[in-house]
Amino acid sequence: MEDFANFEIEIQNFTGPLDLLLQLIRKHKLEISEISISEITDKYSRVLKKMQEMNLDIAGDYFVMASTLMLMKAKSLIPREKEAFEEMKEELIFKLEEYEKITAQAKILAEKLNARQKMFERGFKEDFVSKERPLVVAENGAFILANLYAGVLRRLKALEPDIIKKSKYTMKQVVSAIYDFFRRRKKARFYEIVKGKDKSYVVYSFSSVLELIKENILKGVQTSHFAEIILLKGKKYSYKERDRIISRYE
Amino acid sequence: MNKETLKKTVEAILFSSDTPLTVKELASFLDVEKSLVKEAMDLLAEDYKDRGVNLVAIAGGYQFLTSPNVYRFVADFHKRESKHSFSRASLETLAIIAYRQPITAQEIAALRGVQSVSQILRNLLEKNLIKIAGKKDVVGKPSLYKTTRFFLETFGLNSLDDLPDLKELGVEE
Amino acid sequence: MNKETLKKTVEAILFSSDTPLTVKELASFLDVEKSLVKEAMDLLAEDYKDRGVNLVAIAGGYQFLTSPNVYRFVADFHKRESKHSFSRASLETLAIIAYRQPITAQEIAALRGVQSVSQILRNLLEKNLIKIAGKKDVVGKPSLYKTTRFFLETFGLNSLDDLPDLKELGVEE
Repeated sequence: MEDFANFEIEIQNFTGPLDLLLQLIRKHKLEISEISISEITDKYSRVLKKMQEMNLDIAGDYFVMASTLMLMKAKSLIPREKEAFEEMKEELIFKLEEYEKITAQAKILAEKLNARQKMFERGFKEDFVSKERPLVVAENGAFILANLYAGVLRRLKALEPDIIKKSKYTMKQVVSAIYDFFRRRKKARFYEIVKGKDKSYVVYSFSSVLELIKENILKGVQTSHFAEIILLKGKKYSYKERDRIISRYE
Repeated sequence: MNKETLKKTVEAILFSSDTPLTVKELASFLDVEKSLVKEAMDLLAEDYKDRGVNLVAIAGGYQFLTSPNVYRFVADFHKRESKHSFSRASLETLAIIAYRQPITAQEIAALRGVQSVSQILRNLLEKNLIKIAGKKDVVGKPSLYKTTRFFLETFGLNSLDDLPDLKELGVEE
Repeated sequence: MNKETLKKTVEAILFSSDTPLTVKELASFLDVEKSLVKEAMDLLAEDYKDRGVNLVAIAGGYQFLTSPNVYRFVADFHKRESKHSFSRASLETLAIIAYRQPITAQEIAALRGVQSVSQILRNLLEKNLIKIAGKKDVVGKPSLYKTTRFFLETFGLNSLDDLPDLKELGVEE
């Protein structure tokens, strides 16, 4: 892994997938408008993998981007998807350019903040934000009220038993759906599994597939280094294994 | 540190401090001769002699204080400002009334998990932020409280519908 | 009130306040013409130009603040660095709101390429740096966010116009 040595320091500091992409682009001195999707997909996946190896708590947002990038890469290889690919690429470039502006604007704010913090107001005290300080109702008064009321409600809720909100999908559903795919066939493309599904389904599928590959239940193959992931039945593919994996999430 | 910078530094530290500071404290912090700090203080006291703010010798130290000549205005200004400040308990009570009105004192106390809110209610009534709007039709006929029009003005609301949605705060009602 | 007394009064009130005050606020409190208050403030700003304490235009008002030239000493004396520190994610979110307001949570999330920014928004609301300013007239009526006056104070800006255009910085907008 050529250049991860000095990347590691920043690895925990990405503010999101666009930030990670932009830092990769800057690091390799590329122009946003001229990025190669397969190259950036590869670089992105490697950092993600590195983050996983470091056991970092990675937000789903990063996997959504990973799936989007993979989907784009897949489309780029299919001639009739060419137009869709170009559209997606254009959108990504636009997003990255917008995001680059935001980082510049955030830097301006940081500089302003820094300059302001070199000046002190009257009666500057150590315990400036003491809890007993009266709350001053200025323009945000209504929000302060709402927040206090929310606090009251939360306090009351804390006395009730916890009801965990169920997410739209469960690992059980997703893993079962992947198994259904392989009922009558030996191989499938990741893109097929998530075709037409929403983002959170893609995230769940992506992490399930990684899990299944790790367990030798599925095998992931790529025809070339940057190509789409093709999934094959693995050595340990069986319904018994499926139930074992599912039981972990129950 | 030259005399000019010393004078500015002493001025800035005195300004940003909310208690009187002694020559000794400043000299030891800045690591300069006490006589130099004293000289800077004297020069500052002279500079501020006829201003709206004076450098006053107090409790063995020095402190910037507003001039007694304009005292009335300064005191009134800050008194007026303090009208907009509330204790957490009274603001929490006000929040409950705003979202739950009409509501009785007992219901408020139950929500806040306290024995009584009568002192706070009296205070809010005095400030004209809440009013009594009838009696609840239960045993004892307790008073029902509502917010006033002045409440809306104070919190910059057009109507109660403008109160932030609790869902945005991640709380289900 | 003659001009001399007005100047001293304005000086004393500003000096004793720990937040910026506007010409309008002071004129209405003192019941004098805004132009006269403005004149007094301009004279004061000039008087304090080269001192250890300066009169600075902030958030559409004026505030006495210690000079940045003596920053190190003042910070060390109070053993205090800065009051506020922000993560990069919150600074980005603030930058998005500051430059593109009014804007919805969903629009902010899309620009940052993340699913949700509600935690950060809640945090910024709690710090009084942003506020909810109405609802967008689309399906679901999402809240629109704006920066507050306190945001300007915290970042030492007189108005949002103080935020430089990216073109000025040589970045293509």
